[in-house]
Amino acid sequence: MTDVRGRVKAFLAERDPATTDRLDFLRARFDAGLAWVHFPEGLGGLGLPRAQQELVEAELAAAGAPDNDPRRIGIGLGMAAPTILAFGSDELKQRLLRPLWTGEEVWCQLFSEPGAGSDLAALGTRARRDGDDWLVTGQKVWTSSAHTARWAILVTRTDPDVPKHAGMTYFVCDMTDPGVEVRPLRQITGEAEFNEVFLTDVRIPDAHRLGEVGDGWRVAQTTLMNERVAIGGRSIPREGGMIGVVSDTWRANPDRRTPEAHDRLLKLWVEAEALRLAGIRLRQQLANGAPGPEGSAMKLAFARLAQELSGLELEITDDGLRYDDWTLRRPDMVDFTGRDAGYRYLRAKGNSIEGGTSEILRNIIAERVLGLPSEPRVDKDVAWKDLPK
Amino acid sequence: MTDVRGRVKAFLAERDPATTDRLDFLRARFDAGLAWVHFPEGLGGLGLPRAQQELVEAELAAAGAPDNDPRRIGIGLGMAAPTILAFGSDELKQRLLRPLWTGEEVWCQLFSEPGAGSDLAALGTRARRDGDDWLVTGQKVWTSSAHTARWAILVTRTDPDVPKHAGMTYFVCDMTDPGVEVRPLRQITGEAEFNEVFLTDVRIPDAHRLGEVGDGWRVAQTTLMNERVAIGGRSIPREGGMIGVVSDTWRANPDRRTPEAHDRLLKLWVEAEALRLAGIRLRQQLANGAPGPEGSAMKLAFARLAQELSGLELEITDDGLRYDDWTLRRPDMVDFTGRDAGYRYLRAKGNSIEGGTSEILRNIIAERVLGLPSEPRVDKDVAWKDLPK
Amino acid sequence: MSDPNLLTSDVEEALRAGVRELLADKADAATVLGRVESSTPSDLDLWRTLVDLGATSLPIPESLGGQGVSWREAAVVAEELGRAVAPVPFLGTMLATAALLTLSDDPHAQDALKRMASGESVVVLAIPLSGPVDGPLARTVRSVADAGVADQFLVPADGGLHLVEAASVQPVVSLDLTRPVWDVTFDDPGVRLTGSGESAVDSALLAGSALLAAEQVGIAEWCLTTTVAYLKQRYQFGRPVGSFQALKHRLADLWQSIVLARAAALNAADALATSNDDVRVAVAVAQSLCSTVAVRAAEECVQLHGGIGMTWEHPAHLYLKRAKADELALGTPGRHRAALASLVNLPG
Amino acid sequence: MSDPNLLTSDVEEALRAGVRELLADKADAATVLGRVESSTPSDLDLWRTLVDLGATSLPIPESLGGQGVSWREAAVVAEELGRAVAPVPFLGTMLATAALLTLSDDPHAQDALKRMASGESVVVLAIPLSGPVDGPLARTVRSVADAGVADQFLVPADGGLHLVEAASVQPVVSLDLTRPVWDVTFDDPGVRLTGSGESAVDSALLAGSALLAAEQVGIAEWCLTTTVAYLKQRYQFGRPVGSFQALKHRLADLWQSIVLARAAALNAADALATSNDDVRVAVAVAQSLCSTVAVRAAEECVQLHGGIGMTWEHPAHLYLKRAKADELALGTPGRHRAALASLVNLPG
Repeated sequence: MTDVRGRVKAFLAERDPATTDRLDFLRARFDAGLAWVHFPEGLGGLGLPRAQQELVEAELAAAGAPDNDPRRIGIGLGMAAPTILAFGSDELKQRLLRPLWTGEEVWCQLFSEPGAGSDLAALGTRARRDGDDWLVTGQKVWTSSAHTARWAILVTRTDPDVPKHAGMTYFVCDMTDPGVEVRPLRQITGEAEFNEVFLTDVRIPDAHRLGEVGDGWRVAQTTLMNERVAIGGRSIPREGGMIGVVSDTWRANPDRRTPEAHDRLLKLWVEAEALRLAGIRLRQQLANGAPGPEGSAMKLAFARLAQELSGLELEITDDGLRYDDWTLRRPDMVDFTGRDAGYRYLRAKGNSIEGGTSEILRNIIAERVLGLPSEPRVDKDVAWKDLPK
Repeated sequence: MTDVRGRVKAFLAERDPATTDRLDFLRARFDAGLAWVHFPEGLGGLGLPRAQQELVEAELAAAGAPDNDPRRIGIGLGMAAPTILAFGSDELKQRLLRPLWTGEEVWCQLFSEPGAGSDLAALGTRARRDGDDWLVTGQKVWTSSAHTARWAILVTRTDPDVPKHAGMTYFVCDMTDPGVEVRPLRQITGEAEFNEVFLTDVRIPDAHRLGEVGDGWRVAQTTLMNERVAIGGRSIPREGGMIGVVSDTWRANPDRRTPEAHDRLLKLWVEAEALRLAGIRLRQQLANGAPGPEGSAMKLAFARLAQELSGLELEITDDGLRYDDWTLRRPDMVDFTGRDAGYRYLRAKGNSIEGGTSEILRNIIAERVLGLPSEPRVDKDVAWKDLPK
Repeated sequence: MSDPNLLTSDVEEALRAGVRELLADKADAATVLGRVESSTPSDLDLWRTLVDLGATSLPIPESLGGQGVSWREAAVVAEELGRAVAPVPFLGTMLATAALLTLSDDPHAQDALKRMASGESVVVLAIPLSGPVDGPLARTVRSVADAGVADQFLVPADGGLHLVEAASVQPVVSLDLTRPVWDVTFDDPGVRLTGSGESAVDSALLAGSALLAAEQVGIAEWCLTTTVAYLKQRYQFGRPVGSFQALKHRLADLWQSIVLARAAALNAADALATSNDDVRVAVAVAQSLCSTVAVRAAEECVQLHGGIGMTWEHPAHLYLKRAKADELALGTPGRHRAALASLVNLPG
Repeated sequence: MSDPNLLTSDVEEALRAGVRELLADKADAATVLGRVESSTPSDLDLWRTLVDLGATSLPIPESLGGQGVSWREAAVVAEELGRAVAPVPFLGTMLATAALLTLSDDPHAQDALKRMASGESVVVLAIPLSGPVDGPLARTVRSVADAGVADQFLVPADGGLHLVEAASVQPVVSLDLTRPVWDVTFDDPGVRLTGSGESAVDSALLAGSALLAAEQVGIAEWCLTTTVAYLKQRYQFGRPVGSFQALKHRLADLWQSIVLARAAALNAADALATSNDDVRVAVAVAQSLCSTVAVRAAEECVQLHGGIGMTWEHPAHLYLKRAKADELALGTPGRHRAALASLVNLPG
């Protein structure tokens, strides 16, 4: 077995993180196969088990090495990269993975459409063959990072005459194409984390297709299976996250306390603690190699808790009628603790919608975890173009 | 217009309630058309608007007249009588309605089956033609009063080869037939309000059929439309019903109080009061001739409140671990205030099941009140015998 | 105790129809959203039309230029304004109206009511919309509803009510875009009105809470109706989303809650109109229930609209913000229940 | 503070499998229903088998004849007994065990533990299962769990714990058929054990609450599993009832609650086993959550079984009664949350 720790030490011996340029360091790390060790050699990895990555991260962090700011490039790392690895040509992998991992090229995801939210397979963005290229026209929505992205993963409809799951095709899309227009999508918080993306005869070379023509649904499943609640390596401390903020608000505002709010806070405190413990348990299962399906319970509970806690916070804060700022901001990511109670209340409403609504999640739990039968389906055998929309 | 009040006065002038035998009085009242004035003359009525009945009741009550104990014979009055009136032959009406109304003959309802609860139209009790009679075999369940009933209204399956709604036929069944066996059905409270009824080659003359052969579903709808939450003539006082019992328990047990239980009680008090007000409003709408669909909201809310209140009561009562009596009793009706907290807790569980589950009620509200579309149906065009069971 | 009248009369329904028609014309969602993003969030043109319709002076006696009807009618208007989240100073002026009506022996109070009825003045009660009002009031009163368009304020101080012009009215970045609040500073004691300030404020809070309950019913109904309409026309998985049973059941439950909330709100308005002994109980019941139902309706509206409900361009957020702010306004549900506890002998 | 161990070990799973197999054999639903209707509601044959398996003496040191493992293992047994609502005196004896372990310098306490481990005696802590235990105890202790099969009682009195035989043990008509309670009267002071009775009872309540949480997880899981199985095979409207989305969503939510409850219960048992400082918080969290989840699971089980769930012959009611009684036992969820408030500095 490759001695990963030894490799890291050797790598560090040649490059002092304190004196090496950040980007040079990251590129060299990729080239040394220490980006994601479970990727193949030559593509940032060493073909090792995924679990070994933790050792690499720990060693590098201990040495004060820069990281690639993984939260900022989460879509590239978590969704695009595994899909490119699984379905891309060698040329695409060589071209795309390195700048993806170093963060030099940001990625976004062109999946959701105004008419295809929970039902992704209903999407209608058309791709038509044009010689060696495809011409793509349609509208995508809820695209984070579209305004900073160099590339997108894109699912399109190539055959409207077959049932919806069968007529989709998956591409890598160049966001600098002149047919791509990105508009900020303002949310109820006042800010615009997301975008609408309008595609008008965007030209995509066939070489940028991932998977076969008509096989886009299956390729998209690979992407989505990698979009799950990230389970970090470390435990959250007690009162970590929103429960801590709200508990502190409670402690700071004795005038706003009522017995009713008190018990509500305690109930939520109990649930937040239990959710934290469930997270610890899930991580211990993962470490043990036997992860359970509890991650979906955690997403469901997290959304509900965030909503109830922030709703309560407005009642117990000094003046819940105020808001901090309605300016149209364009944040890189959600800031649940840096802003005020009103922001948390409004933003938390999205927790049960984004990344799969709580309703879809309940369907999935009922069918996949509990084994309950599915509902009668009316859309399985109908050509996409004949579906009611 | 007939002067109803005058008729009642004339009737009372001839029969002093204080000195007349109760049954004689009731029979005479029926014969005088003062039983249900909206029924035809000769069948206990005068062919008058239904609203006039209230005048009759008020006059008779003021005179101290005996009533026919309407709660005890509710199934006969509320369900059997309107169906017999709408679908029975003249002979049947003449034979059945008078003793039904006076209470001399008790009625029960043979609808639900172990395999057909919410889905009444799935029922499988078979009726086969045998000359001028029918022979009926099957099992019914949740039959109140079956052990005291002289007659039953009965829905059967006469044609298993057509879709379920089309192959049903409705009868009046003589409960003294030797093929009828009644067994008490013990509930979680320990008592047996209801029965299972086993029918084995029960012989029913074709003359006891209500409606056409195969038209039983439509006839049953007439019955069920009359089975609605009874809206009494008088308002409930504040803290009437279970909320009063639980509030008194609270007042009596200061040691058991917690801030959490306090707010829960207050929430339920508020809802009980609002439910009472909604009842007043519904009665005022009825009196105004413009009833709304709020009755179904009230049944839903009543069930939930009864369950939550009784659940709370066990926590605040002196010793919620005790029960009053597990003896197999056979009560005539539910006694929500005469027994203890544990009984209320257990019995209230039935409130969201009996007379239409809360789940079915929500379907009905969503579709009929809110106009939301129905779910895809898989059982509409399939012969009953081919349905999965 | 005889039963309250929980039906709306033909006259009340005619009033409702008039206000609703006006709002459909002048305060549709796009107009309201445009308005609240402007520098003048309150719509004084719309207000003037409501004044002319008589909708703003219903409880003021005819002798003072008002309509001389009752709080029942005012509640009808509140409900319709809630249904449209119309940005007009109704709540603030009704609070002032209720306070002034208890002091109407005072000629300054009479004069103020006259000016309010005619639309000449907008007078607002200077209390914080949320939070305790029983403490001593500072020179600056924080978070006063409708203050931005007021000419005069009724200021509780030293046990009395003072009719005052403000030294400054500072806009506050408010959670509720359609009823923003302002911080108001006073440096002139103004005119002290004859009579008890405490009982005037008490009356104002009772009337305001009853109107708020009606408003909340309007909000909840808009949210339910809009959600139902959306789910009927939105298709996913080849079916209208409104045919999915889990959503149908949630909406049925919501409708059920609104049935109860409506009865409670009507009862509070009726109790106020008939000045019956039960008004405190009626108001506490209505406020605690309707607050909760309106928030739930607005939250379900956002959730069941999916992504579109999270956007700024869809009006759902205006209702969510109003519903949540209303829940905090004039006492949270928990505080109303705590008040109820002593009224109905359910000690903690 | 390092993370608790929230996984069950292979040894613990082997213990679970052994107990579960035994209960499947000796305590299926029909057997339990028959048993609780008899004059001897506790199943002493089953108890004896559990004793022989070592499942009743897990936290007792090997030197006293016990298994010398920890409360984690006892919690596994509690969960399985809950899953079967097995009518055995586990809770009462575990309360006594926990109390005696704090007094184990006393030779009488050691002797009692030995007799309990061997199965020679059933010793039960004489406290009311529900209601305050901090008041002065009368000569008669009401509603004592498992008292009907006890040979001896541990009675808190005068600041100490006394090992006593009862003068009379009166059956009580109990809500919970599978864990009925008795009223117990004492006239003999018995043997006073050396050490603090208060801290012994305190330890007993902590251990008992943690075991109750595990039991509640077992109850909740049985209710969920049984309901899911029923709804898969029950057809209405030509479809399995379990395919109706509204029910699926409710069951998904219930499963989610059980995931959280299980983590909390495991944490309480682990905290107890490792005697860590956090045990009071862990127990309060687990008890308040698991109580509520078990009741909800049992209530949903009855409701979603429709009529059949309301019958005496279906076992659902045994679980409903146990879940509700467990909610009252050793402190309601509200009382546990009130205790938590001071532990985590969230004053009311």
